[in-house]
Amino acid sequence: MTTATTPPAVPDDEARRRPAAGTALLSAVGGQNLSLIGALAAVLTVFGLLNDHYLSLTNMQVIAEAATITGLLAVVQTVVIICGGLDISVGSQAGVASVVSAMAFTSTGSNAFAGMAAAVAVGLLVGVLNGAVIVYGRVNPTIATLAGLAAYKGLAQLLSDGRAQGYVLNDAVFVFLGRGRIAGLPVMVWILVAVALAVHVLLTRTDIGRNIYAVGGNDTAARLAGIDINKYLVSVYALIGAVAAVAGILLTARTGSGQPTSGSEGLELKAITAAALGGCALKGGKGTVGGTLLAVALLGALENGLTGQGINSFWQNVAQGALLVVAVVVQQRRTGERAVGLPA
Amino acid sequence: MTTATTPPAVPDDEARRRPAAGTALLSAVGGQNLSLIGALAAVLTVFGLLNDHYLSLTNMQVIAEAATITGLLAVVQTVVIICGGLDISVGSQAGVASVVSAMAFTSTGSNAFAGMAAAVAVGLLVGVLNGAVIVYGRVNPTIATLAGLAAYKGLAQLLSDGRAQGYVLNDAVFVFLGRGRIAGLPVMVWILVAVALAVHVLLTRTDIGRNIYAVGGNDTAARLAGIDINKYLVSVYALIGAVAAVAGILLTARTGSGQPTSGSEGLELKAITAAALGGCALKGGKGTVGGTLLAVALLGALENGLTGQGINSFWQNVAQGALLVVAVVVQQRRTGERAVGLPA
Amino acid sequence: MSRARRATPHSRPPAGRPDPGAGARVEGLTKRFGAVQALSDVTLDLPGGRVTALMGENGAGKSTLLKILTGDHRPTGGRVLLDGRPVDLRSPADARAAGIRIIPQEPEIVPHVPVAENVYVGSLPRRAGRRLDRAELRRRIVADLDRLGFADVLEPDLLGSQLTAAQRQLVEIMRALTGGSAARVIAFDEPTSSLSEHEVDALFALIGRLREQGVAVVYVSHRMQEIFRLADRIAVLRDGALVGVRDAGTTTEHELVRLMVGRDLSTVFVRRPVVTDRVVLDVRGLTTDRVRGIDLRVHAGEVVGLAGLIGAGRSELALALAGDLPVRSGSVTLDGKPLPSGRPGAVIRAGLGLAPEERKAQALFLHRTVRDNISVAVLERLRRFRFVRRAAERDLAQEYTDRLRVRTPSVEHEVRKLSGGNQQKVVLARWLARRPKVLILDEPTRGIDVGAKAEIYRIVADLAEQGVALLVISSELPELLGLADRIVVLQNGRTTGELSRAEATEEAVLALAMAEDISTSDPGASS
Amino acid sequence: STGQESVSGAPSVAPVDGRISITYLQKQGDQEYFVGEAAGAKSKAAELGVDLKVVNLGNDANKTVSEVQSAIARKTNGVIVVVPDPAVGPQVVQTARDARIALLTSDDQVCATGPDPAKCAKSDLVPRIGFSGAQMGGEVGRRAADEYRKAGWNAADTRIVSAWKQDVTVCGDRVRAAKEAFDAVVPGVRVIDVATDNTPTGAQDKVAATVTANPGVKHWVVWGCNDENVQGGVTALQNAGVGPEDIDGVGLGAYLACKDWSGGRPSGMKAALFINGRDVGALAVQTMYDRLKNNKEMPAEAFASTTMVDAATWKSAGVTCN
Ligand SMILES: Nc1ncnc2c1ncn2[C@@H]1O[C@H](COP(=O)(O)OP(=O)(O)OP(=O)(O)O)[C@@H](O)[C@H]1O
Ligand SMILES: Nc1ncnc2c1ncn2[C@@H]1O[C@H](COP(=O)(O)OP(=O)(O)OP(=O)(O)O)[C@@H](O)[C@H]1O
Ligand SMILES: [Mg+2]
Ligand SMILES: [Mg+2]
Repeated sequence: MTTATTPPAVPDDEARRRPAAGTALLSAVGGQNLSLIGALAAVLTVFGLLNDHYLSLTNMQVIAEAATITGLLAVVQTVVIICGGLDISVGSQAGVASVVSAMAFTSTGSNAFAGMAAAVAVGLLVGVLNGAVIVYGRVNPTIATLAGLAAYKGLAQLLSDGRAQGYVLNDAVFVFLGRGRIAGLPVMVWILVAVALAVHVLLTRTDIGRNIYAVGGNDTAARLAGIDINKYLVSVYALIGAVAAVAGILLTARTGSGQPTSGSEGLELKAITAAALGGCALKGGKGTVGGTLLAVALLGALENGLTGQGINSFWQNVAQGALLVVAVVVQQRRTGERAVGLPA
Repeated sequence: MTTATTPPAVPDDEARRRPAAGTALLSAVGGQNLSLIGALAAVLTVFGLLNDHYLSLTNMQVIAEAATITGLLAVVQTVVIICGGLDISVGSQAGVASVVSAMAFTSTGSNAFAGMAAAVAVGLLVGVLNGAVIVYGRVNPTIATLAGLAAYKGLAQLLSDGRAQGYVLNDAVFVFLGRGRIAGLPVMVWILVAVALAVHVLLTRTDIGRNIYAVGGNDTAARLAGIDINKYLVSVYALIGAVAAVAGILLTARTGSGQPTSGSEGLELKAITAAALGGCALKGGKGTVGGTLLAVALLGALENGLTGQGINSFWQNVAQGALLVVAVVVQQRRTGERAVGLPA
Repeated sequence: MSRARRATPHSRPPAGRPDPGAGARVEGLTKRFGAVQALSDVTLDLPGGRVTALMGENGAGKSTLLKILTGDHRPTGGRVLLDGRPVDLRSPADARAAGIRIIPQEPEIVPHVPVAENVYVGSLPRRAGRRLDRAELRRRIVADLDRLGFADVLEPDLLGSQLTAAQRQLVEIMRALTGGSAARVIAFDEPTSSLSEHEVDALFALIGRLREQGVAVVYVSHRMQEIFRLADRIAVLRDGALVGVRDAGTTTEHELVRLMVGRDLSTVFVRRPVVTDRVVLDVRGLTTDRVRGIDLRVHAGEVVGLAGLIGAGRSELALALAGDLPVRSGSVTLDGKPLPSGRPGAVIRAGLGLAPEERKAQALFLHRTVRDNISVAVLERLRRFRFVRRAAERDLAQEYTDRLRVRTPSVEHEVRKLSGGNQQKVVLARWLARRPKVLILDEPTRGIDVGAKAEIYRIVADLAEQGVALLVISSELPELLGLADRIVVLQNGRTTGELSRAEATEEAVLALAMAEDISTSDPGASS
Repeated sequence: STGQESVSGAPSVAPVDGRISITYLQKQGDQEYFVGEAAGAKSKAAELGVDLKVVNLGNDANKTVSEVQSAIARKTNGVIVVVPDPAVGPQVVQTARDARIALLTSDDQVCATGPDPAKCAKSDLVPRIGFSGAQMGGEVGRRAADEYRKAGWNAADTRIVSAWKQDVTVCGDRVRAAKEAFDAVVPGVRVIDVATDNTPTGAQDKVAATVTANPGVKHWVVWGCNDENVQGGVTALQNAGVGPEDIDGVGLGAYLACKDWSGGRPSGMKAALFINGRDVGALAVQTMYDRLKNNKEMPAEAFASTTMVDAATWKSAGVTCN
């Protein structure tokens, strides 16, 4: 999962011999990411020692699969955070999509593609609505999507009457999404890889991505440099809507039915946590898909390990909070930046 | 960001001629607050017409009492947001305090004051810890308190083994807190009034308060002016810890026992919503206690009214989300600021 | 320390000189930022009762020295002495307590509080119980505004976010000169870069008084005239090292430039007029919230200067042309085609570029690289199927950083790590690289060193020769006089006159800029 | 007021003439079971001509108190409550008594004098309609044991996954009862407690982690706090390559289990306890109505029926699967 976007670390002397390439590479991995890699290695080692099967291929797949839905949302959360916004409604959006996909599937006489198309269409619509409220209603992104968190949850519940909808595991397509494998890797994980790669390329290789960083870095400057901020913001929220819909479809495929809230509630915090831990500055203009994915992997590996050890959920909460702090403190110590004012 | 470079249009010569008096009055009520007052009036009128009992004194008291715990947390959230920070762990802190108050009460042989003192002490400790992690660990406030959200919840669960603790309704002091009245108003509401007033005076009438605005508005300026930012931040988080502890104690008094998560989970979002709706800029440096309290009242009145009409929770979610957006859009239309970049 | 006196426009009464050794001294000061050596082994006396000017190219280390002096940066090596005793400056609070103040290069303003609180931030007047003393605050700000001569340009109730660049600068100046314990050392880091003559005069009078009170004044500027008007001694930094201290009375501009740049450099600039009669930019009756009825034509190859005092509306006019401010009435055409309003992107694509005045707030992406900052407005030309051609991008950035001599380890360096002047060059590079038909430069040489200034003038001349229509806003009159074919003067949002190159003198421009009762004499003229 | 001077002893609620208004306060009102309960209550209320307001309390003990007060302020005649936590019970009882309104609980027990219904004197328990958590858990455990014996597994090769949200008190009661019932029939099978968030995906992820951490196990028994936990667990096992014949999942609720069975394929979900929320809601409203209209004493406890259903019987038992 992480290897797709993060080039492996290069041995020291190699890097030193080719300084230009070395620096570029280091900045590609990112000082930020190095400590995440360290933390991930530590987690893998500790649990690997505690349990023989932790490092097995199967368990790695389990971790990856469990992290997929959060991962998808974290990737798009990264984009919107870079852009200077935030989307607290991603979980609710996924819930809407899950319900819509199952209901459209059922009402079209078990047509999986109709179900998915309906979910993505609704996702895009919801995303554009979010963007429009922010851009044209001039509502701060945090508040707008806080409102969305409630409103879209309500929408999902109203559509479904609060019940799980339909049953999709008779359908080959949904079964393939939920349980299939390609080249030994779960289909879900492939989807995450594809989305992450696409977003990574978008952010780093295209002018669109550059402009997204610019908008988040200094919106006045971006506007004066000729970037149509409004267009960008609406598009980014539409992208979130679409990817959240994909997450919702996967939720349906995994659980077998459309779930209005179960399985999607709370995903916003997980996604934001991953993005922030992965190095996104919540003030905008900074962040990478690679860092976010590393953070997703770290949190996933930790949760899996703790569960495998039979640690109860109370200790898991404490451990997760503590790890989050430690990872960031280490990160900050490493970058050694001057401590002025509030840490970003 | 946009306001920093673009002065708002001065409407007419009138405003320019009497800048002091006019501006002062408007800024006392606050352009922000006017639309909240409007929204509140609208909500009260609509539900008052729909239901005879809605505007009764009893129901107003019910609304006030129901909003007290959120209100307390929203007031201190306002302070930390003005200061440029954020505290997502307030709910978990209240949970810890609730459990601690009940357990200390029980283990000291039903000494209510011991229970409360223990809770406040733990609250202060937790607050200082938050502040220290942010200031000395250089962890971004959002991440630090996200970590706290998990960790303190885990702590409350560990302390209580995940169950409600103790029983305090045999004790006169706790019963007084939970059910007593002074001059016809619930004691809880008096506590909120006292805390809000104290914080309001602190923010507007003391140099400490003004320095808090400076730290949040521009931390470099504050630092260069010799303000000890670190001291301020740690103190603000300690204040949050203490007030969250009071909220936790009230939670215990109201529910009759120490609740690790029930009643406190999710309060962080409510508190932040209220602060943001009340006019706090999440970038710091801006906000008032009055605005936040108005927002708390608005949200409380709305929730009570919707429930009274028998609107189910699904529709309530939609309605709350929609109202939040509408209130802010109206607010923004009113201030008529030039729409450049992201709305703050 | 030199005892030689020199003739100055300001006569100095022979005030009682403070003891020798009074003032500040830095010894062996060294500062590294990663691989960048910002200061190396600088030893310099900053005696009380003297103005020590600090000069050097952009990135020479001037701001860094001042930041160490005020506890903002900790030195990698060396120490600071005050009145002969070493002081440990761990934070700006320490430095303030020791009586060291700075007016930083980039004003730091608290946006949502009024001017009064902005000025006294950190030392607000208070009564018992830490209650804010509002009456005293009011009294103090009024008195200080009066005392410092800023009363007519700075309204105490304005919020920080409403201030113009110049007003922000004034707030910073007031911060350093008021409140707290008596100042022993005051450092000005390019305080006049966004001020006009009027405020500059007030400021210099102030500095004169500080000197008489025995304060050690450190003054950083790239403006030779100011240096000679103000300084007693001139210290020159090059590449982080002190290359010489000269007595202001005996040195020459020529010598200073050679010290700074390491070679001879002609700072005299003569431009060859290449004006055509093809109107490129045609503005008629343009009215916004603060400018009214502006008529303006700029021809291909013409450089039109915009002059005026603080708040005259020059920047507002520029932003309105760039599509960033709502236009109430009037029309603007570019090459005969109407210019869209309200959308800077469309305006840029139509061929008009604006390098805005406030680099930090309006132009720079501080956490992005030099390359990103330059290419942001040119990406449309640098992409193939929306993929950025990175080699072409790097070449472009390299070309312009070379031409403008941006002092940066590489184009991949983060812009926030550059010195102020170098950041300004990056902003200019962006718009030069864009090659628009009409280029508006708002205070283009703010904080730029002598050598680079000459280069910028040459580029402006080149652009004019290529037929670009240029509109230059500058508060530095000599610059405008040297550059512009024609000068349009604004006052209070209206044009008060136009001077051809031949007519334009400092006196003539100032007369139009300060012309009284223009607005009161015909009140009904505005829309 | 000190808050002390409340009426004690038995509440004196006068019968109501005129239109009756009842407020139904439910914990976790967005969960499928409680949605059904609300629907049952509403249709019964419509039938009886009663005003009914249903309020979702989430998991919020504090909101419970607020909503009781709020209902009183709206002059409701009776409150039916499913408390998020039994510890808030005494406060609810006290508030209702002060206002002299009738109080009935559904699903979870409430004690008038202390936080723990288990330690409560019989006379202090508030009348209740519902299911007994212990009884439900017991049925689940017994059915799981039956399946275990039928399959002929042995303790060494078998593990039990017990999945629930560990800070929900009633969940703990259910799984504990299931374990006791199971042990009573087949002792000695090891139980692995899995902490979940009571959602299918949460359970699936956690159980998947548990399975890989315990690779030698051949057969798995799965139970949990609700259908979500069991269905998620069974799915995780099947995804990990455990065949349906090696899984003994017994659900609680049957609303997700039925979806597995509707596919017609063999499933690790062997059975599920069908608890019909609609019946509970309707019965609760009826009981309250009788009390308010006819002054009929409320029974101390009334249980709606539960049925153990499986792939063969669920349709005939009346489980509706949407
Ligand atoms: N925070 C920083 N991180 C890295 N490098 C820095 C930092 N601040 C300054 N530098 C580097 O230190 C050198 C000296 O910068 P300084 O700001 O002192 O220059 P200056 O003489 O004030 O220039 P200017 O006239 O442009 O203001 C420059 O090369 C600059 O890039
Ligand atoms: N009453 C006022 N309130 C706020 N701003 C004012 C007021 N009066 C004047 N101004 C400022 O004057 C500005 C118009 O001057 P502008 O900045 O365009 O002038 P300028 O000639 O470029 O001067 P400067 O040297 O200050 O940049 C407005 O943008 C505004 O910020
Ligand atoms: Mg400098
Ligand atoms: Mg200007």
